[in-house]
Amino acid sequence: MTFFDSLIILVFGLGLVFVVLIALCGVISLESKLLEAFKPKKPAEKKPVEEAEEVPEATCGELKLIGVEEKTAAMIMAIVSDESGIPLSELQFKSIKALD
Amino acid sequence: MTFFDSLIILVFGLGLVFVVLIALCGVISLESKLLEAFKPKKPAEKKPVEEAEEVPEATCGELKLIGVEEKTAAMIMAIVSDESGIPLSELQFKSIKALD
Amino acid sequence: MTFFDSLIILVFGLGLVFVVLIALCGVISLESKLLEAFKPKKPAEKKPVEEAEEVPEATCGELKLIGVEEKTAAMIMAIVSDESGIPLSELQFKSIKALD
Amino acid sequence: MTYSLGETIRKIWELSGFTALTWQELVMLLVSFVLIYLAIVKKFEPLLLLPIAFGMLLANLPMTDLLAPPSDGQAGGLLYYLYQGIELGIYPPLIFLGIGAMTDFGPLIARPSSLFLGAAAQFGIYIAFMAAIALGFTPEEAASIGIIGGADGPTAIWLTSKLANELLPAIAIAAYSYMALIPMIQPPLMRLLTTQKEREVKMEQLREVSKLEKIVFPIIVTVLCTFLLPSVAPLIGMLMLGNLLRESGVVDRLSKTAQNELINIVTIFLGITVGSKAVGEKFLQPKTLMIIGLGLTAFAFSTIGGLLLGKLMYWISGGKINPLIGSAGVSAVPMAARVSQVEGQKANPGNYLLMHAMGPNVAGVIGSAVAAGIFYALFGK
Amino acid sequence: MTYSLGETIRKIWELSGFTALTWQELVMLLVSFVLIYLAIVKKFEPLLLLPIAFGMLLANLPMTDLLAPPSDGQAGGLLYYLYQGIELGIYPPLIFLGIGAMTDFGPLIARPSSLFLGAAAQFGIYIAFMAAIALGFTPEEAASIGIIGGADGPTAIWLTSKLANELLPAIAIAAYSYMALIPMIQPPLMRLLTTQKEREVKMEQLREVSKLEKIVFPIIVTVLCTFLLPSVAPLIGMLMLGNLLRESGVVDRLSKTAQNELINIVTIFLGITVGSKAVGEKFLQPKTLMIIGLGLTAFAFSTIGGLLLGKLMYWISGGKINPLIGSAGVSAVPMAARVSQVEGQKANPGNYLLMHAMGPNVAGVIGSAVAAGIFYALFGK
Amino acid sequence: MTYSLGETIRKIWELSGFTALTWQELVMLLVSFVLIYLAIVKKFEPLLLLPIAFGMLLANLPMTDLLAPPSDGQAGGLLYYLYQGIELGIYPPLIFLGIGAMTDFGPLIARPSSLFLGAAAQFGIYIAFMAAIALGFTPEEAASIGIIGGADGPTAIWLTSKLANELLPAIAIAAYSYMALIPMIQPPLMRLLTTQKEREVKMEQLREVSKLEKIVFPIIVTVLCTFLLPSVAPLIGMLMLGNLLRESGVVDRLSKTAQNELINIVTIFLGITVGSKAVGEKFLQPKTLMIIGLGLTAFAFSTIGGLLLGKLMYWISGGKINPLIGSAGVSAVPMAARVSQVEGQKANPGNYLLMHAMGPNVAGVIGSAVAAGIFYALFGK
Ligand code: NA
Ligand code: NA
Ligand code: NA
Repeated sequence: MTFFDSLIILVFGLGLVFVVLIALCGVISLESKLLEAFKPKKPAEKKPVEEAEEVPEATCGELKLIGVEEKTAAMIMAIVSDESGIPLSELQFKSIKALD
Repeated sequence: MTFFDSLIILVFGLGLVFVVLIALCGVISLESKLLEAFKPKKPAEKKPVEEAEEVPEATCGELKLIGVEEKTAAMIMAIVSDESGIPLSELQFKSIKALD
Repeated sequence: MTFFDSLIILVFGLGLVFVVLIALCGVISLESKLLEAFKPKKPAEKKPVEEAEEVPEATCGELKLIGVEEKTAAMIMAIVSDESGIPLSELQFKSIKALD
Repeated sequence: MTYSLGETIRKIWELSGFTALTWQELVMLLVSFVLIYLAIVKKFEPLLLLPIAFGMLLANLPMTDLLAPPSDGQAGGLLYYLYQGIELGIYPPLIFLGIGAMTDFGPLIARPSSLFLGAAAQFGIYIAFMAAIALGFTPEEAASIGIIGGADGPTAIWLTSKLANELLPAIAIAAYSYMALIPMIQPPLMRLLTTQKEREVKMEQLREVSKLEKIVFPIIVTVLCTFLLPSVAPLIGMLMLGNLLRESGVVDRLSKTAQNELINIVTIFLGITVGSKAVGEKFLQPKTLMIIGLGLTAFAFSTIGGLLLGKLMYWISGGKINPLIGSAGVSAVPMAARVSQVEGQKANPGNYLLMHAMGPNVAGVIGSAVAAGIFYALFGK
Repeated sequence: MTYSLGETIRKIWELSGFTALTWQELVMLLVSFVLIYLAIVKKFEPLLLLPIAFGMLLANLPMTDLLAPPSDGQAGGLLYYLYQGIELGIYPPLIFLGIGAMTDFGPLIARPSSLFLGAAAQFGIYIAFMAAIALGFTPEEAASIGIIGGADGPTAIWLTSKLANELLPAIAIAAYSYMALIPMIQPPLMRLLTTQKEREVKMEQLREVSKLEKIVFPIIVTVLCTFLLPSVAPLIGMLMLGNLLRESGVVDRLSKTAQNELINIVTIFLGITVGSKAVGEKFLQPKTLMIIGLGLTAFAFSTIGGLLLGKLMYWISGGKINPLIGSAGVSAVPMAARVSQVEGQKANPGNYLLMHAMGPNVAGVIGSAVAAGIFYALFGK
Repeated sequence: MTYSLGETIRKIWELSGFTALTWQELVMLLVSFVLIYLAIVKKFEPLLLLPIAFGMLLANLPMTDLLAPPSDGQAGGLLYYLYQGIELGIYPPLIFLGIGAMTDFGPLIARPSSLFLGAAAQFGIYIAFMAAIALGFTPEEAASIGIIGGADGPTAIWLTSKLANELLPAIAIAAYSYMALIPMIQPPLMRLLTTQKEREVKMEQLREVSKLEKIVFPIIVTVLCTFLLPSVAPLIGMLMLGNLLRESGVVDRLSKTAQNELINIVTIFLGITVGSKAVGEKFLQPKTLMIIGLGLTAFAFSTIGGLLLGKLMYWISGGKINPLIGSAGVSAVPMAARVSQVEGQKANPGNYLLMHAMGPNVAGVIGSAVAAGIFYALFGK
């Protein structure tokens, strides 16, 4: 294979990679728009926390504690961290709520 | 294969299914009775909950709580449910007892 | 194969097992010594428990409880035992510390 | 060797799928989308329908050579190799190993008469067989079609791969689809064939089954079934080995692996390769539509068979057996048993038939394996 | 094609097992029940004995074709295919991979002289080999029988499948049974060959082994053993790869899969197919009884070999080595080490030999793999 | 048959490795130690480098017959059989199945223009291809060498096993080593090719992607890519099946097995057998050094390609795109994306590029699979 042949492969091959991925880009964009267009009006999806009014809330940084003491919450987080193998620093808890 | 042939297969095949499963039924019934007959007198297998007398008991529907508050029990149940992937509504806890 | 042949196999075979395993013993001893010789002076590896001074400590047999009540600790141990399938009697906890 | 731009483009173009797509492949792609929809949105037995549908999708994209056998020292396609597990009859018994390790035969041991219902609910197999013969299918094909009425996926795949390989995808898809549709197919028949009074029957609590009985059970079933019908050995043998691993209590790690990782791996391979056999030209034939029709027939008559024997047992037992548990004899564990439970509660809110229906339900698994073994003994090889 | 009722019934009857059962098969079924009993109730190495026993059960139910090789384009039986993993020597090394990932060689590294005990406890292998030769076995058979004395199941299966395939089930069953019987076989010999004073010896605590030593260990063992004896590469290589995966600490997910799902899957397949080779006519021969007898001899003399060298080391070390750890050199991890611990405590309640016995114990695994390699080098091919 | 002591010793000696070790094997053993060191201490993609290095170690210990094909009815070596999964093209697609089940394509769906970067970062593949041609490699070899620049191990192994089998170990080792070296290779190029102002760009938060989009995505990618380029079906098809299992949400157990046990088992087998192909005489050739050099070239130019298109997109978007995410297009998920994040934060501590870089990063996986498919279409068979 000559140098020129290999250059053709470069131009053509890389071109084809672009063609395929640009086609993919186009189809995905289109699909997203279609799905958006046909999507039913979003009902408010987040259900309000039920019967949460009477529950005392404690804040712990960005973590919501509902009916749970900080110490208990810390323990839960430690257990989850230990078992999932995810370091505590990378775990994100949004809220811990006691089940009554 | 004629219709009549296939009818024979029906009668004979379904018959054979019944023969095998009835034989199985017989053998299993027999086995249960044999095992029952030769079984040693059952010693009272259920050990009474040891030293449970002085422990305050709380009832939570059909769930026995021994030395555990309801909130704590709920947390344990939530953790178990989450980790086992079984919805809380399907989990059956018989009792939760604090280990002292 | 004659009896004498099989005796030769015994002497020779068992001898070779010894040769291989003695060689292994020699190499491993040598390696251990080499590694020992080249090892950097050990820095004190155990980090002191950080900020543990102000935390009230409870002792529970050989188990250190730091900022955790006994009942809570027992629950944690029960959960860990249950999930790991290791009977409580064989689990060894060194300390349980609340994360604050 | 020199390459010219034009030649290179032409080569790639010729190697692309556009020039090669047939209308049959196009239709099959649409079918695969529908199946993916059913699996994900309607949750139709997704564990198998989703891999099957994706296999179908892959197999109908043109020119992939995924199914190509090896030739001239050139390796074959990926799906060709994964398919060997079906071709050689390996996957279905391994699935059964896992199912055995997941199944509690306690309710069946506590009331062995459940086995009658598990036998009666194979009725549809033979009705569909007769109908298929009447429609001109060969006996081997008819047997494979009939076994859809066993409502048991691995059994259907096992038998069809041995007797009528080319019908495999249609039969597998029909079997799993109808299994998913059990809650729609059975209730009308259940209400039609039973009276309100029958449906209201509360059944006596099942006795407790000892551990020893549970351990002895898989051994007895293996010995007896294999003696009577040696051809069922791979299915019943593996099902019962799995159950023995479970009930023995001494090899938990094997039991867990059999019912989790091993069955999952095999399920992925089985699903994708079964689907990959649904290549357009072979699949889009009148036969396939007939199979779908006959499969429904088979399911309906199996349900009817179970219910009618249930009624007989109601009558013989003096009203102690609720005939609704008969329809659970079709297998489709545990969906059919749940349908019995739901219908029972509709008739009488205090009625809990689930455990009582589990007996016929697991008996149905044995029943359809036996039926498959009979067909294999008759038409195999 | 027409079917008559009579013909159909005759066909099924002929295909059922009743006409075909031989007395040998009947005996083997009883043997399989006994093994299932021992596995479940007596907990004799159930992870392997239970699948082996079930494989034996399946293989001796007549006419199942489970072991049939493929012929005329017809697929073979399920167990034929699963057996390929033994035939081709794949399963035992994969089991060793998992065992390596489960094993802590720390106690051996801390006291490398344990390796002498691991060598001495292969004594029984050669005694049984000689006895087998004297009884008229071929050298290949005698080597396979001798290796029972290695008290290491996968090694025995690996060597036997290479040298004397037809003895595989007898040897595997003997090996696993005697491994389970270690707590009965060893203690009398231990008490016979040691004095109370020797048994009372408390050993010095083992030094801590660094992570680096643990990582270098499997590499050294692989290189050295394979150099000296290339034929051990599949066994020692995989054992040490598993251990390296474990000790490296950087590929936990591979290590966990090797010691759980992978070994479990292979164990099921290995067990059931080893058992399935125990077909009546071949198994029920005087040879089998001889193998059982020779296996016990092998275990006894391996124990004796370990103990005698233990006594020598006691004497050389000036009483610092407790000779009871010598018997742990037979392998059978960790049971043999536990027996040393129990006997040590009987002599002196404050005696904790477990960790000290683990060194010879894991050395014994290496020792019997080496012995198997020697036999393979001598008699292989 | 009689044995003399002298003859026996001679036989063992001849069968030991000492007489047979070549200098090439010795060098390869040292190389394997270096790779083990890099895998464990430097944590260079240890999941694959460690098994590869150990396979290399085993393969270069003389006379083990681990790689021997079967002959004369004698079984082949262990690694010969495990190697069939590569030979037949089975392992890399199964790895991709697991990767697909682990990958969240959300960031790519949210910003599909990431795909441009995933295309541009295949630049190095073609540069290295040209360079390899210039150095005298055959087109098949040059393509396999070029694909190192895809920074995607399974893709490189898949293509090389099809086109230039004998280069497999060199290419696999180069690919995985450079992937591990991404944090050293990329940053200088990133700083060289971008201005401080460009690197400081904070990008707009990505929109949330609906579950439906995530489910439709793998189906679209499979259909489109396979249509345009049927030869990518095994890679893209399996990658997307894995992703569909994940995103469907209805087959969790299959998804988990695909991304854990299945991929782990295959990784062990793949690694050890790839490494075992690095036999001294074939590996220690000038070609290998050239491959290592060309591989680095490929990585560098792929990085450059991604960065340059990133700069173009920065310019077209009016400064909304941070060109640092371009280098993540090389794949090497998620390491390359992390490098983008780190460099972005160095320029502007409040800059969080990780999620933005994940789009090009996963696009790069698709991009290199496409590039591999093109090479296979051009030079395959
Ligand atoms: Na059924
Ligand atoms: Na041993
Ligand atoms: Na890439």
